[in-house]
Amino acid sequence: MSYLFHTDDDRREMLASIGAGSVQEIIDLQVPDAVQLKRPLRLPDSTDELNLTRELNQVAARNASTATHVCFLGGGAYDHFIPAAVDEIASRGEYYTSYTPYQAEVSQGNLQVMFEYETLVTQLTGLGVSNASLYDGGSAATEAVLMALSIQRQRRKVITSDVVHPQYREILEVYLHNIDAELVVVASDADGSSSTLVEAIDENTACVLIQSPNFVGRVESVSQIADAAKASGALTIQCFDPISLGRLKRPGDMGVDIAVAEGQCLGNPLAYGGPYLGIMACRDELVRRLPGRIAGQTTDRRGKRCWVLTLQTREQHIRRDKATSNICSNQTLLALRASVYLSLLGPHGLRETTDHCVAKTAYAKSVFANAHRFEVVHDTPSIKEFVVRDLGEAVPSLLATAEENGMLAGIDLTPMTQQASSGSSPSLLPSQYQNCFLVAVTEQRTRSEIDQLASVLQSAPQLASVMTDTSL
Amino acid sequence: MSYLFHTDDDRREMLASIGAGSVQEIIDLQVPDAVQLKRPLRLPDSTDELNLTRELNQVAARNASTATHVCFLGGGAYDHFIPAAVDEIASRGEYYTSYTPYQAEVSQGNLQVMFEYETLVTQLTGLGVSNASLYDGGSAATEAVLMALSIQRQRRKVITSDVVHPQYREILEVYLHNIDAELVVVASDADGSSSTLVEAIDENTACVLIQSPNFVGRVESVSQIADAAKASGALTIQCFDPISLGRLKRPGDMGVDIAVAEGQCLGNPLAYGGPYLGIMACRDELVRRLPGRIAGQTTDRRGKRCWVLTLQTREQHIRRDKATSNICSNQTLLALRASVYLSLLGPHGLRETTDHCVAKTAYAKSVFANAHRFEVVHDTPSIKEFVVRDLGEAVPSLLATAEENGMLAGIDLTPMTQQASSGSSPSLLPSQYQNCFLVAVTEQRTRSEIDQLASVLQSAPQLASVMTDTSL
Amino acid sequence: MRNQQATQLLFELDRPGRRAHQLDAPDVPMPSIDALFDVDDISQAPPPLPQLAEGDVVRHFVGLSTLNMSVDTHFYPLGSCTMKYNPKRNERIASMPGFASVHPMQASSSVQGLLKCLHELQGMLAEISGLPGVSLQPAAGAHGELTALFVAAAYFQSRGENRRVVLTADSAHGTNPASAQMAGFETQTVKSNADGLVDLADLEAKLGDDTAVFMLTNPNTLGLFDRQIERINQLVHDAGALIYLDGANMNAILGITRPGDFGADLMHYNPHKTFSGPHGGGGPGAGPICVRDFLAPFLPGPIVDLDEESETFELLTPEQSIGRVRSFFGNVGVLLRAYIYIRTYGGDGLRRVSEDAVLGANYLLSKVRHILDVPHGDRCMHEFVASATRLKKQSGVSAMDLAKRILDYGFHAPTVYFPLVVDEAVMVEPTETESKQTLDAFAEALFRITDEAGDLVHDAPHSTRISRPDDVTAARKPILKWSEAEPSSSSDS
Amino acid sequence: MRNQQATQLLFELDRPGRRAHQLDAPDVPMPSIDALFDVDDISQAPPPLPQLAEGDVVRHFVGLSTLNMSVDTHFYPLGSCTMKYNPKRNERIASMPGFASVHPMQASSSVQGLLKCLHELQGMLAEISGLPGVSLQPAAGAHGELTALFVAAAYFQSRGENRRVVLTADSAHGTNPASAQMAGFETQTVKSNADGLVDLADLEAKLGDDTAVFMLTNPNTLGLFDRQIERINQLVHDAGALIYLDGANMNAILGITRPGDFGADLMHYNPHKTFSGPHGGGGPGAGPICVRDFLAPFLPGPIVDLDEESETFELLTPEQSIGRVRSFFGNVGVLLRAYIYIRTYGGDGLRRVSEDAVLGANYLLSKVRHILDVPHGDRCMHEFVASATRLKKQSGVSAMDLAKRILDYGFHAPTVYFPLVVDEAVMVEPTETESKQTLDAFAEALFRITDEAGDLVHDAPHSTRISRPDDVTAARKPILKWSEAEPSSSSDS
Ligand SMILES: Cc1ncc(COP(=O)(O)O)c(C=O)c1O
Ligand SMILES: Cc1ncc(COP(=O)(O)O)c(C=O)c1O
Repeated sequence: MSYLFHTDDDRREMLASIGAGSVQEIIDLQVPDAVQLKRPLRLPDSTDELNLTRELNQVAARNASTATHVCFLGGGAYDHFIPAAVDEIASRGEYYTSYTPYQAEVSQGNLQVMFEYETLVTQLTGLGVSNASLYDGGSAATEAVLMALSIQRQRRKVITSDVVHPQYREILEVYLHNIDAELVVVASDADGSSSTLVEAIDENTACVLIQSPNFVGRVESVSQIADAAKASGALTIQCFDPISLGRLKRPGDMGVDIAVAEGQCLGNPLAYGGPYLGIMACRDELVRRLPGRIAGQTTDRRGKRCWVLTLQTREQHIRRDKATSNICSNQTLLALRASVYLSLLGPHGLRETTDHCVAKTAYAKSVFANAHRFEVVHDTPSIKEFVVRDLGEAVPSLLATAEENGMLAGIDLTPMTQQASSGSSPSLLPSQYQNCFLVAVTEQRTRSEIDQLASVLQSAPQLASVMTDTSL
Repeated sequence: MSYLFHTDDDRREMLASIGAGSVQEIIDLQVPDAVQLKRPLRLPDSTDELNLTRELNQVAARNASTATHVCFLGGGAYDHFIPAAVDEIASRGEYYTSYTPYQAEVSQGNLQVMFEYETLVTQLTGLGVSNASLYDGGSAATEAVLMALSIQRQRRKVITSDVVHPQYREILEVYLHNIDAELVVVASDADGSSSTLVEAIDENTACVLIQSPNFVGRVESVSQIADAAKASGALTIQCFDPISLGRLKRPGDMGVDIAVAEGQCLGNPLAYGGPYLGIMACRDELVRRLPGRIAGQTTDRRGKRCWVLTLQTREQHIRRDKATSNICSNQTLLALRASVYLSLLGPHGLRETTDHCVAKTAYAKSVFANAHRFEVVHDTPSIKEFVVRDLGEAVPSLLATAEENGMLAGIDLTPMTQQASSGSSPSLLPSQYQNCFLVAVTEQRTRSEIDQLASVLQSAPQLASVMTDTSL
Repeated sequence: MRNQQATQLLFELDRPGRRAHQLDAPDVPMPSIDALFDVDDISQAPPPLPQLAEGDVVRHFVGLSTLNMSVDTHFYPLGSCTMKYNPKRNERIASMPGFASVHPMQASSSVQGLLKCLHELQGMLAEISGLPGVSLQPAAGAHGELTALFVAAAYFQSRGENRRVVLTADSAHGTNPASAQMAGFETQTVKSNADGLVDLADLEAKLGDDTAVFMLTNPNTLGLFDRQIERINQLVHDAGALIYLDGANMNAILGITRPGDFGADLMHYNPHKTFSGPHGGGGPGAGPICVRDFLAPFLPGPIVDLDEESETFELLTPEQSIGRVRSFFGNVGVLLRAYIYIRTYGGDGLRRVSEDAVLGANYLLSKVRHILDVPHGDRCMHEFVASATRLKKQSGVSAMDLAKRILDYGFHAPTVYFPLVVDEAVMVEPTETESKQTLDAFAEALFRITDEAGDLVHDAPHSTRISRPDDVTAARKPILKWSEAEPSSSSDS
Repeated sequence: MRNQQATQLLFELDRPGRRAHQLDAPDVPMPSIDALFDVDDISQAPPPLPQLAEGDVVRHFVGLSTLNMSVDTHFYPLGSCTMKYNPKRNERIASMPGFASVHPMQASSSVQGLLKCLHELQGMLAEISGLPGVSLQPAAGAHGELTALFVAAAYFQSRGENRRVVLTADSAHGTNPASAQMAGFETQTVKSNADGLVDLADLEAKLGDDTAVFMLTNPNTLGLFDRQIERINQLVHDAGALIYLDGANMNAILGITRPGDFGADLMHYNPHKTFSGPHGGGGPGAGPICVRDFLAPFLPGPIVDLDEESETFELLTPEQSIGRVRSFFGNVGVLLRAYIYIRTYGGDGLRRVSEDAVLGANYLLSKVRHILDVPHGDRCMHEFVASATRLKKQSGVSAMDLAKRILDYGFHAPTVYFPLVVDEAVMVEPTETESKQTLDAFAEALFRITDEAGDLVHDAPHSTRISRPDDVTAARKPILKWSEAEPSSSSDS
């Protein structure tokens, strides 16, 4: 049956060796009768491979996807191209059906990949050390804050900005809620500067958590913030976009102490939000407080170079309640994919990818800027994401129209400006983003797709009547 | 560029080692200037992976396929289910990027697979020996005839029937055209018996080539034909359908000397006709005349069991113009897929698959039999294929209607009844199959698909007006 | 025959000027980067990633893969990890673009197929656990523990109860105390008794007004189902605390007994273990949690809800939700595999899975107890823990030595030195997807090893590319990334 | 660490009652098989295939795969086989359902996308060869040879010429004479001269009224482009015969020179070599042929034709077609990969491919000629043939020994003992997708081997699972299938 091995003969022989009459007998010895389930589980009947494949193929076909729709959605997950070699390598059973390399001798493949991944992340970030992965970008940001709090035991304030990814801030609130720490969400400056944020940093500030490019696609003045933080003894944590680093300065080169990122963009499928890849790197000196597994280099008994899990005294299986984090299973397979992806791109491929994003985003902005109905909210340059205001004040119907026309046009920001987060900040996003949507343009988008997007959106039903150019 | 490795530095260093100024200089030494191409090749510009994947994805989407249409097409290629494990195993680079196992020590994987494949084919056919694959079912049938002719040097006649796959007979004609042999195509008996065929066998007959189930889906009286052939010293060659052998008698158990088959049905994709898998097995005594590679068991210098290519003196690389065939590259990867497929099915899975085909085909026949417009031409039982006559005499429009409704309904037989083959027979199929189409029903089809097929076809435009049941 | 060159470090294969992935010129104008961005924000050179050809990359990573043992290649009886066969249909189906290429910010209306699966999965997990509230959000087992503890904290806060202590078992996985600490609780450890079960006296002593949660693993990490479960249940609930079930060992009890029926109030699943989502070399996993109805209002969002009227699936966040514990919905790819797995087996099939897992473990135990001491009896659920203590005394062969030597026989090692309550622990979990022949061969290998010369075993493994790496130096003088300065590999032979 | 158990023969893993692939009950009534079919036609038991679990099957075949060397894992300089990198995008694209799941009997109107690609490919192959008539039908190079010879025969028959002889070179691949024989011709061999090129005198002597075709490999199997090509061209055509070009070595001359321009009338390609369609462990390949315009009417059908007016692609069979040489269209999966490959490189890129192939071969030659004799000079095209004759005399190390020993260094062996015109031939084709570092390491290994002790080399390989199988017994007492009687494997250690 399905994947079981034992034939009736096997079962008989095995029970004989055990000296039991039945498996039930073994169970009865341990599981009190009163708590045994006396009925079959109420689940759908078993289904064979043919029927299940057929059925789920039909179910899958009911979802819009990048295979059926042109995707301009971003907000932390992006429709970047995944080279075929990434899929082929990651689908090798030796990778995806193995587990944490507890036995280094028969896990040198995974361990070397982890070590290479860590090195690639340090090359990418300009920081000294990386772990082997965390769950995703959002939880990585939170782990970075917890790490900063544990380094800065005397400081209890965490400062962040209202244009850091709203979901990341939601996570942070949950994690900080039960521990002794204060979360301060600073309103972003309209001009894109960071003066309000910088002013909020004080003696009690453990860390400043920023995102650059931030949630609304603007590049933050990271160096300035990091300098200010350092001046008052706080740590700087930056959420970065790996793809932006073909052009933008690396976190480590701007004074950032801990850099975190969502690594989905590095060769990992969108998969409705997961599994994704939490990237985390930090300055060398902070390594003993880094959460998560780390592979390191050593030599074997014959002096041969090899790799092992190391600095395990940080981890839960050794330190239990004194560990830097509770993480056990992580996202190794996605770190592998990211490593293959970065190896294929190299410095020049990464730069080309950034440049394509920049060029196509700039083009898309110009198209929106020229459309009567729309306003590009910020005039600062973008890597791949920007906010558009619908002067027609009908973002939902506009997105619905786009979807009918085979496009996923953007993320409606209005709900986030209204939704009260459970924590300190009154809403997840500043109210200026009402009637706005967030558009992401990756290297996969084409000119004609962008043109079509604008023209389809232009024609969608609207609530407010849009002023003409001349009336401005 | 694309898959090239050498950097400009590499090229310089390499040329220095060679002692040449340029690659052109090396070429000029050998290729006369007059025959050098002095212009660039007129080919489309190079295209990057992203653009090519995108473009060809769109091109692929312009084809109807089993992913978009319900497939009732057969005629030698069938829409059987392919378990996921087949794809996963066959996509391992160690299999698909290796070549013929010339170095046995580093090819034991492929060699053992070949040996296992050969064993599986003998288990399937009931014959003593199998080769490692031929190009496809059609060329395998022809190779079998050539083999029989070379065994029976004094006999020059090849007898076959007009319900053997028309394309197989076309191939045969081409191959026999230039050599000293006579092809006799016997008209099939209307009652499905084989008396005419049996009568045609004479002292000069080298072999009889039959197909069972034949092209029109009928099971032939193989034993009877084989007995008659044997009685007059001729060899019997049967084209069989591997999937039918969950129920039908094996060729070897019916006195067949050489069995050939199209192995596409065993876990290989339809792929518009190729690459497919030519299966060939024969009685032990005939092995020295078998075409194609053969893996055999032996021991290595330490006495360990292992596998090698053997009986190579049959082959072109040793015997050149005395070889049993010219085949070199064969269809190993498809033989691997067939081996995985048969291993997954086992005897019971194969029988279940046959039974599902039989049941669904019987159901489909009953549905067609009940539709006014149609007639099921033969009342003999089918494994998975049968012929339907359109009393409306409008097969092409009927198939077109079906296609518009997402179904590939069947193969129009009318053209084959008209098309003159280049050889001896007047047409590729008997004229009784005019206004008929061939329907295949695999285990993948569902009752509702079959019902829908019949109802869509029933409603298609027709030429002749169809009599009602009562008027019959 | 190994290709040593291709598996040098990526950075050693680097050759400036080599390219793999390249993009043609864009079909829009290329703006000047320098003009567009603030000069302070941009860097002159891209990051110093290695420069490789596509053939380099493929040969490198394919080559490295063959240095791993894995379920697809080896028996992998790693206790507590449930290394069962990973069905290929799961991979194929979860990779369909309609599942794998869906953006997390799409409108619910555009992902009804996917939400249907996830909604059904919620129901299945509730049925299997006997606990009706389900959140699919957590990214792994440990994350599930943490999330459930956040839920427990919110629950007690909503009742104005100040319960600050979480009790964990001494045989518990390290994630239990670590999660409790991260969730802001104090932790205390409850001892195991001589039978390897919860020491009831110790539990009773430690339970109090301030106890929020008792984290129980049942079957526990010794592979034993705690017969005292009803009493534990009573004690904990009488103290006003909740029982958390670490569901890592659910493979033993599917359809046999349900956490909700034996007293658990909250639990997590490890679908990458129980439901065959592969382990990915360390992850991804998932850690969906199930809770009693009164805890459900505190679950993180989003949760999939079926609007019966419109027959559409919507995402909801419960009223009193703690919030969210990660970005987006959850590890959907892993959850889908769990869904496919459950659909494949159905209810009866899942019970059969557990029965065969129990059968396999007891069969192997019946062989191994003639070779090694098995301190906690001759019956177990899905796994058992042997001890190499006697062997170590007699012949100096430790649990570690055993683990290393078994690799030479072509088996992955069991988990060793866990749980901490067994000295020289050797924790064996065969799973239901291994044949009797394999179990026999494994027992035979263990037996042979106990007969082998000490040196042979101490120096093992002998058949692997490397043997006994120096962990101490690795930790004392950590080398955590490649750098040009590091001495390059001494080449293999 | 190798798992020996899983790679026993499938038949040894057989356990009656085990199941992998299973079908649920059909959704239509199940007729009685006995009632439906004639009792003489059906068998009581299904074929005695092995009974296995899915986990058995996967572990078995995954395990076996790791016993192969392959391009994805190793440098594979197998001369005459062009073992270049197999692009992963080719695999991905060719597997799209719109290509891989198309039935061969579908109406042309329903496969316009596919036919467009195949039509373009016909044009590309014509342009690269300089020969306008193209048939994509043949299944491999040898099949292409045979098909082209059928075409030549039909052409001469149409002219009433009775030409019954095909000339092949002594350095030619075995498929050339074998194909000629199968096509009904008599074969005669033309000698090579001291330079490894066609012996013009011998060619001239053998050309006559009855010569139909001279089969030429150019560059030839020694890796040399025949400088005398213009003269050959003249001689053969003056005799009224045709020149067939064995295109196995096209990787040397893409965009550099075209067969049609240097005199060939017919040729085949090996897309699995030149255009990176992978080799599949022995196949599938494809063997499209190109011919001059006057031969095109005889090509087998179907051929893809573009109806300019309706802009639709149709399948045509030429008026005087020989017929067909296989079922259906051809090895479409392989052809598509060739198409993708050509699209990836474009025209300039293909020329670059050949230049780098020539560069790599000459570079390796410049190193190897200090180690082994290379009888035919210090320049070559895409491959070269060294000889171990001197080495064998000096130290008893034969070409075979070299080939076996190089495996221990992690390289696949070159082709040995082919072409027949070189004694102790070692035929090396590095291809353009190998790095200078790899070529250096290979030369270094060869050099080391020539310095090694004779025994070490004679007994090589030492690092493989088996070494030096007994071919003689294999052929004398053939065991061509497993049977219960055969002694089972002596287990590996
Ligand atoms: C008993 C037990 N609890 C919890 C966990 C943690 O689960 P995860 O690794 O999915 O975070 C594990 C995993 O190894 C475990 O074995
Ligand atoms: C020179 C030469 N000609 C012809 C062939 C035959 O090609 P195929 O194996 O594709 O039939 C080969 C293949 O090895 C070859 O090397």
